[in-house]
Order: sequence, then C-alpha cells, then structure tokens
Amino acid sequence: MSSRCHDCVGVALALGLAVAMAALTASCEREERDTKAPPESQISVSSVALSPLQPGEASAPPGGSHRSIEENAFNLAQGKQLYTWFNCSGCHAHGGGDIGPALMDDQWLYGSEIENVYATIVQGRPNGMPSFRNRIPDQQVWQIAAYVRSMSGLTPATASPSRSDEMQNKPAEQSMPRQEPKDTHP
Amino acid sequence: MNRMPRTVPGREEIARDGPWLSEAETHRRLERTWETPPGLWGWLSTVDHKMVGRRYIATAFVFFVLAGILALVMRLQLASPENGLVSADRYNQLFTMHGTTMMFLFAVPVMEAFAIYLVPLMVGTRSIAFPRLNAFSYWVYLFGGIMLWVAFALNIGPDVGWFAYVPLAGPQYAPGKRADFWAQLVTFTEIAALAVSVEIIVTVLKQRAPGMSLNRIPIFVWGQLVTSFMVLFAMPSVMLSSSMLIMDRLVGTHFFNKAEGGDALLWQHMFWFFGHPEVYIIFLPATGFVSSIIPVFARRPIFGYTALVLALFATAILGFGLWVHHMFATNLPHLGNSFYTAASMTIAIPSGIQIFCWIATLWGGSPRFATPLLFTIGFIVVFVLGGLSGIMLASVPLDLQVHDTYFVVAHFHYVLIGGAVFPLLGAVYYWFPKLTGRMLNELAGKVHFWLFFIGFNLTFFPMHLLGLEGMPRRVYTYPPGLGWDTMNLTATVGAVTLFVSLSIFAANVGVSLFRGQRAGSNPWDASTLEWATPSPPASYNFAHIPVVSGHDPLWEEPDGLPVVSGLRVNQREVLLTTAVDAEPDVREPVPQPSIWPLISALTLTGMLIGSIFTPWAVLWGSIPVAVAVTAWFWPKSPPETPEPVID
Amino acid sequence: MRGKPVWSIGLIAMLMVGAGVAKAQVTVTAPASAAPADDGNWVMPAKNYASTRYSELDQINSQNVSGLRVEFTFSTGLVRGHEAAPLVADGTMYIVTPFPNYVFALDLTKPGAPVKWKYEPKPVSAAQGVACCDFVNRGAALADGRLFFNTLDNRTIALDAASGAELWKTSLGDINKGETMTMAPLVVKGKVLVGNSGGEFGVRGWLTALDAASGKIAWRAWHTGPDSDVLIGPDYQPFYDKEKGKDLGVATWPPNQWEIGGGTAWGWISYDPDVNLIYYGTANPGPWNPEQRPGDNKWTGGIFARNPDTGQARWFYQVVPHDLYDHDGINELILLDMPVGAPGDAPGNRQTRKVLVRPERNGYVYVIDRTSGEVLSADPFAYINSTAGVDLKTGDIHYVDAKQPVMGQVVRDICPTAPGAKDWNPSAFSPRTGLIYIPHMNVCMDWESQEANYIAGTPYVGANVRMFAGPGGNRGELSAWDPVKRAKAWSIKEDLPLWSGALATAGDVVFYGTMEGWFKAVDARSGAELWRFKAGSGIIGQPITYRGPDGRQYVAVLSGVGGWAGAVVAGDLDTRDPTAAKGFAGAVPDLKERTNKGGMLYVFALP
Amino acid sequence: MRRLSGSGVVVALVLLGGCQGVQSALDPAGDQAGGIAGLFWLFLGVLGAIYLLVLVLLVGALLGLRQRAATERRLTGLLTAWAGGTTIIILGLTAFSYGTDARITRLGDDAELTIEVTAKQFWWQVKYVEPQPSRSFETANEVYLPVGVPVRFILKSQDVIHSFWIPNLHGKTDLIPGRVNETSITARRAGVYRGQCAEFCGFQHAHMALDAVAVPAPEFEAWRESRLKPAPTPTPEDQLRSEGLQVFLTSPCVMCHTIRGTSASSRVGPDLTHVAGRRTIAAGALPYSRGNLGGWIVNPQSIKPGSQMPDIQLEPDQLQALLAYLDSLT
Repeated sequence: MSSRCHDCVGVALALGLAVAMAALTASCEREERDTKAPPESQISVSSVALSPLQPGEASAPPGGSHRSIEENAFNLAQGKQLYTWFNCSGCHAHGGGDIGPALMDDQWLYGSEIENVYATIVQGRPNGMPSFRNRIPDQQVWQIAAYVRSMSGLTPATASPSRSDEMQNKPAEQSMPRQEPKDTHP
Repeated sequence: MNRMPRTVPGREEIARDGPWLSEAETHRRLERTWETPPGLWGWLSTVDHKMVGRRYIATAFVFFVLAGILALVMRLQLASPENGLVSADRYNQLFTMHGTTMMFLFAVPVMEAFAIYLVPLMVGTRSIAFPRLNAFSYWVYLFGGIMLWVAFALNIGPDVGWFAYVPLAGPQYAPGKRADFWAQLVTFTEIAALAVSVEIIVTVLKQRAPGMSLNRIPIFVWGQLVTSFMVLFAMPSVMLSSSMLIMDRLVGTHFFNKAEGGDALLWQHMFWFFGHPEVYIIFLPATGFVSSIIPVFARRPIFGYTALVLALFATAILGFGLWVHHMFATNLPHLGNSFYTAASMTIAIPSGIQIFCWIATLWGGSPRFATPLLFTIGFIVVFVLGGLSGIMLASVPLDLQVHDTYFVVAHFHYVLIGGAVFPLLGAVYYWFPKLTGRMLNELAGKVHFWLFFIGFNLTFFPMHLLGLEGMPRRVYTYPPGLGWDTMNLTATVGAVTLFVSLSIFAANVGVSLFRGQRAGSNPWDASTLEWATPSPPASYNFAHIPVVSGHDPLWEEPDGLPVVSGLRVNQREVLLTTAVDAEPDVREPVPQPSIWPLISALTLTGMLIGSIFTPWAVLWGSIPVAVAVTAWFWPKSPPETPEPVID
Repeated sequence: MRGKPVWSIGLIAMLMVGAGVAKAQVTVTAPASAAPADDGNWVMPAKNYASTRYSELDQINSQNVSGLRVEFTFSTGLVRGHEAAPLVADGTMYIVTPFPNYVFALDLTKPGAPVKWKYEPKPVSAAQGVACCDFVNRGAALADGRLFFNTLDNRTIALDAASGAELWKTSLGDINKGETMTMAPLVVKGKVLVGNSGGEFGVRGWLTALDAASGKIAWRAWHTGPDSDVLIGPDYQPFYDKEKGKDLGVATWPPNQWEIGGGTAWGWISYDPDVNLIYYGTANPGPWNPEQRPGDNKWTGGIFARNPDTGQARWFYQVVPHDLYDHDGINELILLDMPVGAPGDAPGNRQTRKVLVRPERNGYVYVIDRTSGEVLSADPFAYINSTAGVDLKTGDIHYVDAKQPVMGQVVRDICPTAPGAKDWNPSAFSPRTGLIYIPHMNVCMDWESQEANYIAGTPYVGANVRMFAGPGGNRGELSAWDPVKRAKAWSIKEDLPLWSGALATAGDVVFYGTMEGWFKAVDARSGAELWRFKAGSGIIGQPITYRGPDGRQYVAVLSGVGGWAGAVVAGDLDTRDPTAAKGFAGAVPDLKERTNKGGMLYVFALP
Repeated sequence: MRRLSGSGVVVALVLLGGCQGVQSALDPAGDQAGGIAGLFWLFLGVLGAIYLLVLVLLVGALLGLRQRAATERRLTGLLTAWAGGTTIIILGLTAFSYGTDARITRLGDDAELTIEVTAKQFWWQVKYVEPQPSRSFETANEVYLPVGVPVRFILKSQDVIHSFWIPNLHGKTDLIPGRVNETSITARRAGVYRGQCAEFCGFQHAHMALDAVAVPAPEFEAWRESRLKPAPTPTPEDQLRSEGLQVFLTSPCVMCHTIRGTSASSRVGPDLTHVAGRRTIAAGALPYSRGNLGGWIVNPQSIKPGSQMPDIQLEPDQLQALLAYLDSLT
C-alpha cells in the first residue's frame, strides 16, 4: 500500500460520514412521536382546489403545507390503526375498495393532495362517503389522510407503515411503488 | 532492509532466535519484524492483539460511561413520583439504550477485550490466532456502536427494550426505523463476538507455550475458553431472531405474525436461548479475573484448581438449559416450567463451589488488601446476595410475583455489577501496570472502591423491596402514595454516589497514565506468564517462547523461565503446540498488518445500515463486501523457505 | 392466487344410472294453489307464489332453441349490478334498474318495444354509501294493475301499471343507520311484503306488510328483540325445542346487542294459500365476528313461517345458530308436494308431504315440512368442510371445530365461502323432470375474525376474508338436483361463479347466465348445452319467458355485471388487495379482463 | 467490613416493616398470594442464613483466623461437604417450590365465576362471562371479586404483550396476542387492591393499572345486577342530561365508546355504561370525579401522552352537559 492511498481513504471516509450525517438528520422528523400535535389551521385546507382548471391564468397550486405530517412514521402508523378502528376498511377494504372506491390505485376522484383527502373525510362526498366533521379530531383526520396517501406509495418509503399483524392482504405500504395520481374518472 | 543475518552452518539463509543472537540483537530484529507501521495508516491496519485489545477495552469503557449517564438520567426521572424530567418516549429510549449498550456494547466486548489482550500473553505466544479477524472484529464492533449512538442522537434510538419483544417491536407497533437499528446492532456485535471467540479458542488450544498441558492452563484462560464456546452456541440464536425481526418489518414475512401462523413466543424462546448464556458469557470471564487476583494477593496458589475448572464447564452447560425462567409468566405448561426451575436451581451449585474455593484460597493465604483484592471481596459480598435472590427467581410461584418488577432489576444488577463490574474494576487495577507500564494510585483506588460499594448497595438494595411492593420495570413514572417514593429517592442518591465513584476512577486512570508510579514487569509478584514480559510488553511479547512446568510458572521458576528457541526473527511466526500436552508441533506464519479488515468492516457496515432502509442493499451491498474480503484473503507471497521441524 | 387451472367450459353429464328420470311414476309437483296455470305473463320475479320459476310455454323447446335470436334490446344507461327480473303483463314489460332505481315500461305491442313511460324515484344518493354489496335491486311485483318496488333509500313505491303514476310512497328505514332496501316485494292478499337489508351495518332486520291500496303499514315483524316485536304469540308452534323459549331474541344475545344484531330480510318470500302461510328467511347476525356475539343470536339465519294477515309467526327453524360464516338464510323457498323417505326406500312406501326446498348458502339442500317446520333432509350439493351434517332429530348443525373462526388468527380453507355455496340467485324447478336447477358457486375462503366497532352508518363487519376457487378449480356450477333421490342428476362446471337466476320451461329447456356474459340454454333432462349468446356484460339478472302480444314465446334477461360477485368490475376495484369486495376480489381477480360493466335488456325469440 | 454487612441486614429488616400496601406482594389478601408469600419467607430465611454463613467465612478468611488448619486435605473435605450441603438445600427449596406451585394451580380447578380480560394499549377490557350470553356484561379497568369464591380469568391481548398482575392476590400472567392464557384468583380479605401491567407495552405502560375490589358475595351479586342494566335514557324534561347524551352521540366519543342503551357501541375505547360507578378513570391514572373526567376528556394527551384518547375540542356548555350525562351513569 503506497502512501498515496493513505489520504484518499481518509477523504473517502470523511465524505461518506458527511453524506450519512446529512441523510440522518432528515430522519429526525420521521421518528418524532408528537402525540400532542398543534391544531391545524382551517384556512390552508380550503386553499387547495379540487379542479385543476382556473379561469384566467392558472396559478401554481400552494405547496403542501402539511407534507411534514405524511413524512412522520408515527403519524402514518396511527393513521393505519385509525383506518381500521373507524371502519374505513369496511368500505375501502385494505385499499382495494368495496362499497367505496379503491384507495391504493392512481385514480383520485376528489384530488390527491393531503388537503383534498382531509376535505373528503371532513366534508364527506355525495355518493356515500360519510362526513366525519366533529366526529374525528383534526390531528387524527390528518393522520388518516396521510395514511390514505401512503397506500398508493405517495409517502416516503422509510416513513410508510409496514405490514400489520393481521391477514396478509396487499403488499405493505412501504413496499408499494409510487403511482403518480391521475384525476381522470369515468 | 535486514542486515545479512548470521547463518547457521549447513542451513540456507534462515535467521532464527537462539543463544547465538544477543538479547539486544534478538530484540532489535524481532521488533522490526513485529512492529506496527507508524502513523494513522499503521493505527488503522494494525494486527497486534495488544493494540486492538487496548482499543477494545477503551471503547467498551466509553460505552460503559455513556450508558451509565443514561442510567443516571433514568434515576433522576424516577427520583420522585409523576416527575416530568423526561417524556415517556424519551424514557423508553433511555432504558432501551441503557440495556442494549450495557449488554451488547460493554459487558461482552470488555470481557472479550481483556481476553484478546491477556490470553496470548498468559499462554506464552507472540500473537493471537487470526490477528486480521481480530482487527475486523474490533472495527465491526466500533461501527455497530457508533451506528446505534448516532441513531440515538438523531431520535431513532430504539424504544422497545433491550429484549425487543414482538409484537411491540414488530412491524405494526414500532413505526419508523427505531427497532430496525436495534436489530441491526445485534448483528454487528454478534459478528464481532463470534470472531473473537473463534480466535480465543484457537489461540488457547493451539498456541500454548510448550509444557502448558491442559491441567496447567491458568483459570483465567479456562474461563475465556469456556466463554468462547458459549458465545459460539448462544450468539447465532439472537442473530437469527433479529434478522427474522428485520425481515418481518421490512419485507413482510410472518415469523411473528400470530394471524398468519407466526408466534410471539418464538421470539422470546430464541432471544432468551441467547439471553441467559449471554449473562454467563459476561460472568465467567469475571470469575477468571477473580481466580487470577485472589492467589496473587493471598500469596498462595489457587485452591481447588480442578473444582474451579469443572465448575466453569458445569455453569456453561447448565447455562444453556434454563432460559425459560425468563418466560414463567407466559403461562407455559407447569411440567415444562418445573424442568427449568430445577435447572435454574442447579446452576447455583457450581457457583457455590467457586465461591468456596476462593474463600478457601484466601483462608489459606495471608491477604494483602490492595485495591484489586478489595474489589474481589466486594464481588463476593455482592454477587452471592445476587445469586441467592436468583434462586428465588428460579421458583415459578415466586417468579410470578417478582418477574418484571424492580426485584429483578435489583437481582441482575447484583449479579452483573456484582458479578462482572466489581471483578472488572479489580482486573483494571491489577492489569493496568501491564497494559501501560504505570501503577494506578492505591489511595484513589480504595476511595473509589468504598464509594462504589456503598453507592451500589444504596442504589440497588431498596429495589428488592420496591419490586415486592409492586413497582413494575420500565415505567417512566409512578403514582405517589404507594410507598415507593422514599426508596426511589434512596436509589437515586445511590446512583449519584456511583457516578461520583466512577469519576474518581476515571480521574485515577487519566492521571496515572502519565504520572502514575512506574511499574516493573511484575509489580504484584504474580505467577502467570504475562508478568514475564516487560510492561507494556514488546510488540513480539516474548523474546523466546517460555516452557511451562506448572500452574504458577513465575513462582515455580523464580530465577528465570526455561525457553525454547528456533522461531524466525525476520519472519512473523508463532509456535503451534498440540492441544492436550502442548508439545511443540509446527511453526505457523502470522499475517502482516493489513488495511483490508477495516475496509471489509466498512463495507459490511454499509450493507447492514443500507439493509435497514431497503432490502436491495443486501444484494448490492454484498458486492463491495465480497471485493474487500477477497482482497483480504488474497494469498500473499509465501515465506521464502518453509521450515517444518524445529531442531 | 391459489392455483386455478383454466377450466374448459364443458358438459359433465352425470347420467343417473337406473330408473330413467322421465318414467318416474313418482310425481313431484308444486301445489296448484301456489302455482296456477301459466297465462303467458310474468308478474312476479319468482313466477308464482311457489317460486318455481317454471313456465308452461313450450313453443321454444330443446329441438328448436338453437335457433333463438335477439328480438330487441334496451339499454338502461347504468353501470351497476342488474339483478332484477323483468315483468310482463298484458303487452307491457316492466324493468327496475339498480340505483337510482328507474322503472321503465316497454310497449311490447309495438316493434322494438319503445318506452311507454319511465318513473324516476330519485332516491338519496348517499344511500349508495351504505349498500353493502353493490346498489342492486332484485325486481318489482305486479298485482291488480299496480307495480310495487323498493328504492335503495328504504322507500316502497306503488305505481299505476298503465300510466306509471305514483299511487303511494312509504318510507320505511333510515340510511344513517346503514339501512337499505334491495329486495323484490311480494304481494299476498292485498298486502305488499317487503324487508330491509344492512346486516353488514348492524341494522336490526324486519319484514313489513303494507296495505297494497294505501301503503300504510299493516304489521311489522322484527327479527331480534322481545317476542312482542318478533310477533311471536300463542300460535307459534316451532317443531324443534331449540326454537322454543321466552324472548329468545334477547336472551341469546349479549345485553343490548340484539339492537344492532342484523337478521335483515332481503331475499325471497314464498306463500302457500292452502295453509295461508308465507315463508321467508332472515339474514346473517351482526357482526360477522362470532366471538363478539356469543349465543344462538335468535332469530337470525333461519326460516320463518307467518300468517300474512297478522304477521304472527307459526314456526321458525334456525338453519345456522350462532352463524360463523355470514350465511344469510334468505335464499328462495320452492314449495313442492313430494314423496319423502330415505334415499334407499322403494317408491311405494313414501308418503307425499307438503315441503319447501331450499338450496341453502351453507351448501345443503334443505327439505322442510312447510306445515310444521320439521327438517326432512339436508344433503350437500357442493363441497363442504366447515360443517359435518345436520341432525334431523334436533335440527342442530354440527360446526367443525378446526374451521371455527378465531379472533386475530387466519383460519384457512373454509368451504363453502361467506357468500355460500349459492347466494341469493334463485334456482328453478321443472315438474316435468322433477329436478331443481341450482346455479351456484364452488369457492372457499380464509377468514380472520377481528373486533368490530359499531359506529352507526359505517360497516360493522369485524372479519378479514380472502376467497379462492374451491376444489376442482371451477368457481361455478349449474347442478340439477333430484329432491326425491336427494342427489344430483347432472351438473355443468363453470369457470366463473354463477350469480344469475335460472329459468325452466315446459320445452324442457333451462336458461341461465354466466358472469362473463354467456346466456345459455341447456337440455333440462340431460344438461347438454343447446344454445349460447354472448351478452355485452356479465349476467347476474333473472331470466324470464312470456307469450308476446303476437302469441310468440319470448325469453328476456337483464345483463349488467355487479352485485357482491361483480363488485370488482362494477366498482372498478383494485385486485392487488385480495380482501377487496369483502374477499371476492381474491376469487375473481380475472373478472375485470373478461367482462365490462353496463346494463342491457336482451329479449330473444324464435325467428 | 463486618460492621457494614451487618448494618445492611438491619436496614433490610426496617424496610421490610413497611410492607402493607394496596399493590404489595408482601401483604397477601388471596389464597394464591398467601401461598407465594409463605414460600418467599421460607426462601428468605434459608438463603439469608446461607448468606450470613458465606459472609462469616469470608471475614474469617480475611482476618487470617486459624490459618494453620487450612491444609489442602481438610479444605478439600470441606469443599465436598459444602457442595453436598448446597445440593441438599437446593433440592429442598425446589421441592417446596413445586409443592406451592402445584397447590396454587389446583386452587383454580373449581372456579364458579369466569372473567375474560382483554388487554389493549394502555387499558383493560373486562368481561364477566356467563353461560347465558344476555347475563354477561363488560366493564373496564376494574375487577370486582366475591370474597372466598375461586374466580377463573381468561387472558387475551389484541395488540402487544401485557401482563395481568394484582400483587396482593396472585402472581402475574402475560396476555399474549395469538394465545389464550388462564389464571385463577381466590380473594380472602375484602378490600381495594391495585393491579398494574407488568410487561413493557409502549408509551403509557406506566399508567395501565386496574382496581381489584374484593367484596362479600351478596354485595358482589348486587354490584353485578346493577352492572347488567343498560344506561338510563334521560327523561325529556331532564334538559341538561338529554343534551349531554346528544353531545356524546354527535362528537368523537361515539367513534370509540360504548354506552349500552344508546346507539353508541364502538369498542376502541372502554365501555362507559357505568363509568361514574368506577373508582378511577384512564386505567388508574386519575381517581374518578366529575372534574377529573372533564380534565381527562379535554386534555388526555397531557395526562397520558401517547394514549389512544385524542384531545377533544368541546364548547364549555357542551362539556358541562356531557359531564352531567356521564356523571349520571353510575
């Protein structure tokens, strides 16, 4: 081993450590167990439109201000638990759908942003989706909305839930390939 | 390059040690053959068991201090009822990290570290077997420890207990990557432990000094040999179960999924099948320390050598037969439980015999109350109490009341701190001169001992009563008015005392390293071979391989050890002897320092950490590991002239 | 997916050895009062009170059926499951569609049968959210110039058959509690009998009689709760002791759980004028998870006989006490007068009994004395491994312990599956052959019970189900069952489950549809396939036949895949999740490639 | 050295004095706990004596008493005697342990009452099981036991492993998902005891307690009959409580709780049909009082952070109406 190699190993080590540290700090938020989430403001929900068409010049949709919710593993796990407890699985099964539409495919009837899903849960939809306003506290609605997005792989795989201790159904959300949402529906 | 070696008439150019080379000349040549290259490169690629051993001990003690601080924070949180110092989530991380670090990153590694350093010296050989594997083991251990503590710093520290029972640690109830880091750490530390145990077994069985037949092996070395065999059989169980846990969590297998035919108790069986032998893996080396210290400070050979060795075997074998006493509360059939009650009770007999032999040795000698002996006496006082409370735990009805309560916390601290840390501290005071060439300060040692002894009992004795009065383990707080408040406060005061005593110890070590009294090669007038080398020993340990004719070579040959000569001086090689009678057999070349163990450890770390986040990392990560290991085992140029027989 | 070899659609004729079926001197007939002579019309889905679905028209017979061709079609413009039976009376055909439950009247006297009138009930669209198994409707009923049908949001409506004007409309249930109505009413002695559905939502079941003239509620019988609610009074004489006791509708439930106990009535009703009793079944108890409702859970999963005038119960037989597998007891009850005896008995020493025959969801063909409620025989017509037979003396069914659902653990390979060996789709009986033609399934399932949380308006199921093809790999089968010999005469294995009704005619032809869209005619005696037609979408409707104004015989059927079996296509579900559609996605993941959705009426005739 | 170890024993005895307690294994109030406590004192005595013997030997060795007598041969003899002695003591203790174990197990054979306890993350679902289903009912976080009557417990878990432990009555038994475990308790002395989960089960493992109330048989029957009755529907003129019921049925409460006699029947959270009749709420975290109940409803995450009960936003008057209604459910 000639001496030239000595410093290249040192550099490689330092570089690797720097990259690792950067990646790891991002995981701080993923693992936070914040059981007492601050109440989300209502305004931001209505700021997200349901239809991409806008008269005049189309303005860019506002950034998902609630993205941090769906990047937190605890929120997604709680969302999956509540999805079963509050009987969402009764109408949507484990994402394949039943009375309600499938949630794990790329078809989104009422918008795929987390704010859209939040609005669908709170307001309900005319063709049979009940309105859970005043029935599910805000923080839990955000958690369920985040979980619904993870069913089609729209949340980071490291935060998405893995399988439950129940009957094997679809592959776990963390191994679902990301399916770009499409807003076309017959 | 070497100066022309003096040739032996009738032989080609082979330079070997022997009477024809002066001591200084032999030292100079051997030093140049065995020394580690200077600088960072040398530091990173050393295969000298003494450098790796010192590093291992230092790293283990760093983790010991870190875990100790966590314990102190836990005690401060529990000092008063409904305390708000730390949140529930943080506390769960604290006790998991405390348990995991103490068991996986301190206790087993530090015992193995002492083995790495001392066993080659005590059996009279120049190097540990598979020295590059030894370096690899250290790096894997270090990177595992760093991974866990970096994860803890980044709030991904495991929070499911050091035992990580499923389904709490399973895919559904432990979101995120916390439990995965715990499971992967287990893989790191078990690889390191398995590697060291293989080295120790081969070193003890094949590289003993001529004449050191089985009945002359020092009891410390017996302890390490038996422990290494226990490691071989125990560690794979936890490695397998932690890998099964990661596969359940990441790939969606159903090993522990009760719905699809898995079973939560499968985890407990596989974990405790490792778990209980683990605590004996920690305890048996400590008995080795005690069996080394007591004869030296009682100034007489150990009493009941054979009884002690047989007790080691009995403990090791019985140790594998009683893991279900951790699971008496899971309602397994009573007949099965009664077998484990019997086994758990029986293992007290070999321990009883060991205690008797040590006290008998003291009885027969005239004890000299230096710090190592103080710690050994502390060990007997504390460990025996812990062992007796262990017999209570062996009984199913009693265990149902005290299992998972603070009574058990008290029990295992009495047998682990009492059984391992007391002898370990004694061993540090005893072997510090050999490792560093300087003595630790005796007065500071005695203050350290008394503070440690009082602090320990103040902390853990009340916990017996806390457990009987109903306080369960791993609670981040407790309600007032149940009669637990004063005892918890006492425990916290004791913990602070322990912390003070350990600070004194750290100061003592720090100061003595530079200004400690110089120690000769045998400051305690001990009898085992490591005291026949200078302090600290030269890179090649022994100028000439000694010949042994009894238990206590230095006491039986006060005027210098007979030696055997003929090993090369310009080639790294050791003398292999037969397993039973240690008859000289063949000379084995020893590998040169190499960077590849480090690189292999780095690539393995990359693969293991990567496989927490994606199963593909196992596939792609294994390529750099294969490359590094291939380079590691790439055959070097063979020694010039193979020399089968010693003349 | 379990290994499922592609099953060639073929005819496996299991010809009965021994006595030729035709010459059996033993006759099995439907009671004349309940099955009057055929006047060429089709005024109720079951054809007659005896539910024989048999027509005496024989212009189309086994020789000339191969020449059958489409006369006219009519698109309903809806994409959900079309389970209804078209009705024909005096030159007009009436069809009821799935949600939003349009009613069309087609004028058969004019070529191409244009629309005479269309009635739109405009039910609340939110009702679709509480319809467990697709927003279906199983048809209407015609009586005295009036057409009666139910809407999904629990309203029974009477229309004037001629003009389509609304006569009266009665609201009977609350969708906020998960209640819907999908059944075809039955009109008996001036009373319209209707029942609710919603067992999967914890709806407390009832059967209500409305006065045909005014729409007022004449009586209502609940299926859980105290005897006063269940209209159990002095003339209630069940045959078996297990049905006797005070307020069993409360005692066999954990406290207050009977209020959300299910036992709805969404299936078929038969009526025997001679003994003046109506017969119908009650659906599954709620929730599916049996451990959450210990006890027999009376009066769910059984057969009631009631007096249509007062609603008072005469007898009751619980087919599945403490139902384990969601086996609703709502299938059709064919009223027959037939000789009953052990299979080996010589024909001589059997006496003719008034019976009702039902191919039950748990895989047995029950033959029960319809005057007393005594079970005369219960023989499997499909593969069963979850029960071990019915004890005829006590009426008890023996559940196999190994297949009992356990909370939190998957119990594997339970046959028949939750929708049963045969679900609601009705079979037909031909007095000429004496055989009952049963379109049914051959599907098994894995079942994991979970704790169910009752939140009004949301599903209250408490089980994960995964279905797959049964032994043999074929998921459907048309079986010709001889009730006297208590054995299959012949059977046709079908690849997909059969979810359509069957029709038998005097021309010795049996019609049925497959979920892929094939409308088939087979020989009533041998089961040989005579004719087939590929409809636009899967057929889950009930075929009928009638004599048109021009005197020719026509056969009509509604296609439009859906229902529980077709929800995968109708709801555009994702079959990567085998538990979708309560497990049916696991059984028919290939359905989406083999048929599309879309409702269409097809009417066939000979050229 | 000797002074110190002596004083250690003294301290121990003093500490043992204070062993009355509602959650103490040393204050048995049931046959099982009594048997175990007896075995404990026996073990403590024997093992304590051995410990003192070892200390005496150690001190003797250190002070160099009778050094001359320590010839190898006598020491070897002593060693064999010591090993034999230890073995005999071990066998004795094992025998006693088996005896107690067998006796305790037989105690549960003739149980007349069956209670099914299902552990959930961080509370206990308790169901009194009767042969006739309509006479079995559910409650939460409390176990009423008739004194002198052996009671069989069926132990299940729906999420992670917990451990059912009432120290004054019996040792602990784990509740493991996928298994059905059993234990039995025969309360001997009336009184209120506290049990707690003893297997780490997540955030709020520390606040997962339950009340065990042993009462004489007649009082137990009265309690059971009262628990069988559904919740009384508030009369129309009782305006406040009717509004309270309406608030309950139109707020998050209905998603998780059951009140028999109303349409709320979800089993995510405890059954509240007789919540006002319980000694504590939130699995022992708070004694029951109208104020505590109000504080718990509005802000559970600060009392038990990580519990599954979310913070509920209610208008003050709604909260008062709800509390009025819940307070009436004794």
